[in-house]
Amino acid sequence: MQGTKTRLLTGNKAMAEAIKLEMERDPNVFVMGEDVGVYGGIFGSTEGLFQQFGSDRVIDTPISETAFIGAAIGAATEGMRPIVELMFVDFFGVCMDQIYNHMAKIPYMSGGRVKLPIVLMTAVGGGYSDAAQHSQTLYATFAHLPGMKVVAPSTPYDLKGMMISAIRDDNPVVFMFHKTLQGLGWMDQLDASVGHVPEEAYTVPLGKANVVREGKDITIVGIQMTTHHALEAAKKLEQEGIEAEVIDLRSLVPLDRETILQSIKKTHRLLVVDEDYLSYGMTAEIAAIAAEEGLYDLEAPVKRLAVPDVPIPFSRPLEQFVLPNAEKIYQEAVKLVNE
Amino acid sequence: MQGTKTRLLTGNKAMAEAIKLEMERDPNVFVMGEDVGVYGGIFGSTEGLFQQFGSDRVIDTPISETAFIGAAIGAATEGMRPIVELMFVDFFGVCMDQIYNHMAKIPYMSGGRVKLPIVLMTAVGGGYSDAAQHSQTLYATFAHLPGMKVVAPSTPYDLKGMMISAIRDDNPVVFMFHKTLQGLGWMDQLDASVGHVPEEAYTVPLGKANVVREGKDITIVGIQMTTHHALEAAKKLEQEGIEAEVIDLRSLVPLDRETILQSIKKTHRLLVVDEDYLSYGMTAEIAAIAAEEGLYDLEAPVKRLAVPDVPIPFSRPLEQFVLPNAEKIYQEAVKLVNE
Amino acid sequence: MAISKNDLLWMYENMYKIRYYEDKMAEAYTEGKNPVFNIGAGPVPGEMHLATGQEPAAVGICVHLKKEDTVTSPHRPHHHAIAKGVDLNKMTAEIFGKETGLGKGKGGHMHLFDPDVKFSCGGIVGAGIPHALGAALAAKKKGKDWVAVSFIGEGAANQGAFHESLNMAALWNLPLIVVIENNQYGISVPKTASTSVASNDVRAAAYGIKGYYVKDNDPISMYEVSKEAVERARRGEGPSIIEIETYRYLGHFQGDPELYRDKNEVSLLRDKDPIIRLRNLLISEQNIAENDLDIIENKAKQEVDAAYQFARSSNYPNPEDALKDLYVS
Amino acid sequence: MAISKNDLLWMYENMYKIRYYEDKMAEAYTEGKNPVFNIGAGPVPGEMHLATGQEPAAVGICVHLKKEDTVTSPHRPHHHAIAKGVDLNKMTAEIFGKETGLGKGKGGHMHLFDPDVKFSCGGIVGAGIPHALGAALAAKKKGKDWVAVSFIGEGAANQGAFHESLNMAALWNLPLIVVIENNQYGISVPKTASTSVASNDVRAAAYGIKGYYVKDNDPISMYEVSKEAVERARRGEGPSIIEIETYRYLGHFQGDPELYRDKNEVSLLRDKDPIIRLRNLLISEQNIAENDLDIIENKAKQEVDAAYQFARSSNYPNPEDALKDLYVS
Ligand SMILES: Cc1ncc(C[n+]2csc(CCOP(=O)(O)OP(=O)(O)O)c2C)c(N)n1
Ligand SMILES: Cc1ncc(C[n+]2csc(CCOP(=O)(O)OP(=O)(O)O)c2C)c(N)n1
Ligand SMILES: [Mg+2]
Ligand SMILES: [Mg+2]
Repeated sequence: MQGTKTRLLTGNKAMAEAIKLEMERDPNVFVMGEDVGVYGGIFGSTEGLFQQFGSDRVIDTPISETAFIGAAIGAATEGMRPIVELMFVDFFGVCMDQIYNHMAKIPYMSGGRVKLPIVLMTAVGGGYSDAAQHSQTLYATFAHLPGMKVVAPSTPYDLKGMMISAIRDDNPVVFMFHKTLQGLGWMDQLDASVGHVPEEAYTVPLGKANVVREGKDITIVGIQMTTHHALEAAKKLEQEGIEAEVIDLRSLVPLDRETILQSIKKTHRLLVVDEDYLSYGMTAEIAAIAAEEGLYDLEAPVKRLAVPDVPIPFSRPLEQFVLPNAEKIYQEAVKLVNE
Repeated sequence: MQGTKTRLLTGNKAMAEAIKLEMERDPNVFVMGEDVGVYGGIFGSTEGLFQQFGSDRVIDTPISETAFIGAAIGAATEGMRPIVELMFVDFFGVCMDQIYNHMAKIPYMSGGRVKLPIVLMTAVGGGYSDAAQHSQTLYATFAHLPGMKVVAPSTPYDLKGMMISAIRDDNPVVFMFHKTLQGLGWMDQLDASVGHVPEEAYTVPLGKANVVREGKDITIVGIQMTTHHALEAAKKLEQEGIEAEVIDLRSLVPLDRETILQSIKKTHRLLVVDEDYLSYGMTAEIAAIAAEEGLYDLEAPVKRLAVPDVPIPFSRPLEQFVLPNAEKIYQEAVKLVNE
Repeated sequence: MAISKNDLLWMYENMYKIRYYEDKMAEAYTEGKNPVFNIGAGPVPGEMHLATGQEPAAVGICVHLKKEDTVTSPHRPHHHAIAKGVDLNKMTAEIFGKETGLGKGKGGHMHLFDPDVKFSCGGIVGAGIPHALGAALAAKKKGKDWVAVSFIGEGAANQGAFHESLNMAALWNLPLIVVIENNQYGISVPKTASTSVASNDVRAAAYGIKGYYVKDNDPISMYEVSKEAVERARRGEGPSIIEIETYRYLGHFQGDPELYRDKNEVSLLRDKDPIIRLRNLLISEQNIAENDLDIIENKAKQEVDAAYQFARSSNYPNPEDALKDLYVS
Repeated sequence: MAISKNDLLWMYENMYKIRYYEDKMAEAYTEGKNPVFNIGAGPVPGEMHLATGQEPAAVGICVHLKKEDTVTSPHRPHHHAIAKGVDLNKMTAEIFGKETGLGKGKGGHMHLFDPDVKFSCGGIVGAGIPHALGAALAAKKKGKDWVAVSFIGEGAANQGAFHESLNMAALWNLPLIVVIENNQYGISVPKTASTSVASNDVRAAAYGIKGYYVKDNDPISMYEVSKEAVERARRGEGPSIIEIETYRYLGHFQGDPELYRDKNEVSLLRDKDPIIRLRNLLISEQNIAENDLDIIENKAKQEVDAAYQFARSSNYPNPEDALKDLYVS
């Protein structure tokens, strides 16, 4: 995208712009969900769309996730390309059957005869005291179940480019956006939630990890917030003479094993950081890949840092204790390099 | 339990006997679910209970999983000890909110003030052509989410002893029983689905793995069917002079890391076998533990064998291709030992 | 209401075809499972839910449907599939797990998808209703007069998806018709032990829509109320619920010990079989010659026999094909 | 219906207390969020759903409840908690995230659990109904005359849990009362855009149970229908649905830009405020002296002030305590 005109956009505006461009391009694309209309999405994912496209194509639904996500399946079967929003990923339990038994499996069960070009977008993440039922990422919960692509971009550039890819993809894509990276006025203001975004439509491939910082001493794998924490930690590590390579996973499914294995070959040390629960999570999968395919490259045990298998507690000191952050990453990285 | 009177029982009868004994012992225990009454549970988990205890304590429900699993939470809050059956684990998607946002989290969110002594029992597993929506194990889907104990016994002895432990536990326990290990007359007849079971009540602790075969050359970790496949493979390996140690995980949460790590220390080689999906699954967690805490004990890469990230297909040759079995384990073990 | 002879004959032919299909399936299912029944054995392994006895529900409404209309069906799908015109060869091949099947053997009997005639089914109770809702939404968006029919059992009417979908269909005035086949049981649980009202058509009041009730497993009454419901939906007058009193002659699935019902319940039901009743009516009231019916029956049999032949003679998929079709491209 | 002076005064006191509590919470919530609003900042971080204006729903039924009766509540729980008699100190401490809170700071404002008075709430729309169903089942099993009341918003009545729970409660004739607070919106979506019927009491027909409708946010009418519903439930006459027309004066959550409604909608509502109406009625029809009401109000204020004081002066939990309470033992 070199040489094209860019503006600084927040994450949410980048996402909404992607949807807008695709809706202009393809009349079969429409949006459905709770408060996606006048409100513009609780986390701004559909900002401005209702005003441009009206209630026929940007549809507020009742609080009936099973029905409207299931309806996306039925509409997709009819050649539409629905984008549905599950307001918080934490609500998946009321509608997971439609997502994983139907959306994810129908293409396979039909021997590829039924295409379901659906984007299920959903807000993830904590850190602002929204407690146990509104703060999860649940990356692995979705990534474990085959049939859906599961992506989780970390920058406005990727939010736009991967959303466009997701909409154009003929397969169901679970598109997780991190609340704190939306750049909303009413949350923590992070530099990372604003970025240069080209005006026109462009795609970022689904399924490619991104080496966001090169280094030779240790590989740190993160996703969304933990990528940004890792980058911050890397700066501090640099001052100690430690060169960390930071990989932004971006996509949980398909998973870019190659980029991770290449990096381990170079650094010989692996730290995986996740805002999801520790056990049976993303850190386990990445560590397992290292143990299976990169074992001889490792010069120290793999280290995993994630939410220590408790629900997200409400009170700030408790929540901060369970969430990964730059300081914790820094500490672990130093230990690992000295191992 | 040495010296007590035992009989040969099938898995389902062992389970049902555990429930019966606990219902006799504690009037607060009751059973609720679809076809748990006259039918005795589609997979025989409640055989004979309706006849003994009547419809007040063995309750057939409408096909309303959200309502009746949620009702178990409300009843448990009132001091009851409900056992609820989710007929197939594959149906979790219609009621997961009650399971993981409420049952699993309320004890924590209430600071331990609310106890939820609930057993959620559910049938898992494939191999008999029941296709994509009725053949899964979903071990990791449950194990990833904190707040529930998640167990999956492999023998009639453990089915009874762990069911009694689960009922007496003051925490929510997800009790997965494998259809093929129930010893039902209308499924494959496996030796493993029948076993010696003492008449009286006894407990087997939740959270302890079981070394079901000792060996020094390779550690094979399995659970339910894959444990039995591993034992079969171990016999064949023995003929080649390879001594496999086989660990029956039995409990996914809590996870007995110690037993696994001890075994790796001895054998230096690890093969993990799972009937669940490969990625972000049980094999990942066990491999990650090895990479994190047992790396220096490993003399070869960890190997994982599981369902290769596709839904379970219907047709027999397809299904057999994706499921692990003794032969595949044998092959992988030979490769690993020669690595 | 006057029903055309054509429609009557269409219904008769399809009821006959369904019955013959299911009888044949019941037989095929036992192959390889004798003398010891094993659900996973034989040319047709896995669960098998047959619809013998429930033909009126399927034909009474599908006679009003065209190819562009959508049908979603539950775990007991054969009668709906046949009435909707699903390719019988490919459907049967799928049930036998063959590569020529609708889903190349990946789906099986509970997972039949034929986009050519907009038919789908699935094994999760109630889950097909939202899919039909979505098809109805698409029809409205496209400005077409297409309707979507979702068949469910009476047990499914207590699943949350039922409520959510009907509320949305009513709210958006969509051409959705939910047909509830009240065959009296959800597996072993009788309707009185699952449902707080005598019949689900009264639940239409909860959505401000039309509710219809069809007594006595009667294809003619089913035809009549369905005609009204379908025409209303096509005219943009919104969704409706039809409950039909029907009967399953066989167990919930093949192999069901059926200890929950009286042994002679079914023989009483068979005495008033709707296919025989319709046959008699065609002869006595429509002056159709027995011989003409024989011709129809023979044609149906031949078609079904050919489908079984096609299925049996087709190849199994290659084992490695299990890894294909996860994603389309 | 004659209402005792005691009950009227109890309702007034509790409405006043709730209103004062919520006003104070609205203020506390802004602390640390000025001049730039940041949802995660200040002594009360996270989402905050206040019930200002919705007091009649809570007091009109809780006045009929005893300690042994169960109440489940949604994401907007303070008015129900106060009316049910939840420990005000511990509740407020929980909302401030302190170790003295009901859940030791782990739960927060949407997750208040006080087993002593059988109160619970939660952040998932509709999810509390099954919990109340279970409590009602337990009451019946124990042979007690206890009832279970589940409060939900009108938006929640379109969630599957509503349907499933009411069917089961009706089927088993359980003492469950679902109170639907129709405050006209589910976040930004007006009831007309979410609900296919004008009011949810008509949905009682879908379960063969009683449905009641309370107009105009009126505590007295709420008292009356609730009395009947609670007494029926206690007598074993089964479940019911009560919908009350009510209003939320504030945004869905604090910080809601409220672009979806007219700016003067709320001021019109405040003009007919139910607390003022009840106060006037107490004075004019019950001959209560203004002074006596002042005393009641002051007592309520003091109690609330003390609770906030308790919360503010309590300690935060130790960070490592996050790892405790996953399991009870
Ligand atoms: C959500 C869900 N719960 C339970 C089941 C298991 N199950 C399959 S069919 C069935 C009974 C369905 O009864 P009904 O809807 O009346 O249909 P029928 O079988 O009588 O045709 C049940 C409980 C399921 N498949 N999905
Ligand atoms: C299952 C689920 N879906 C969506 C949400 C997000 N959400 C929280 S409150 C709310 C609106 C609820 O409306 P209503 O039931 O009318 O209650 P009110 O907020 O008006 O009191 C929504 C959509 C949720 N918490 N749970
Ligand atoms: Mg039925
Ligand atoms: Mg509302």
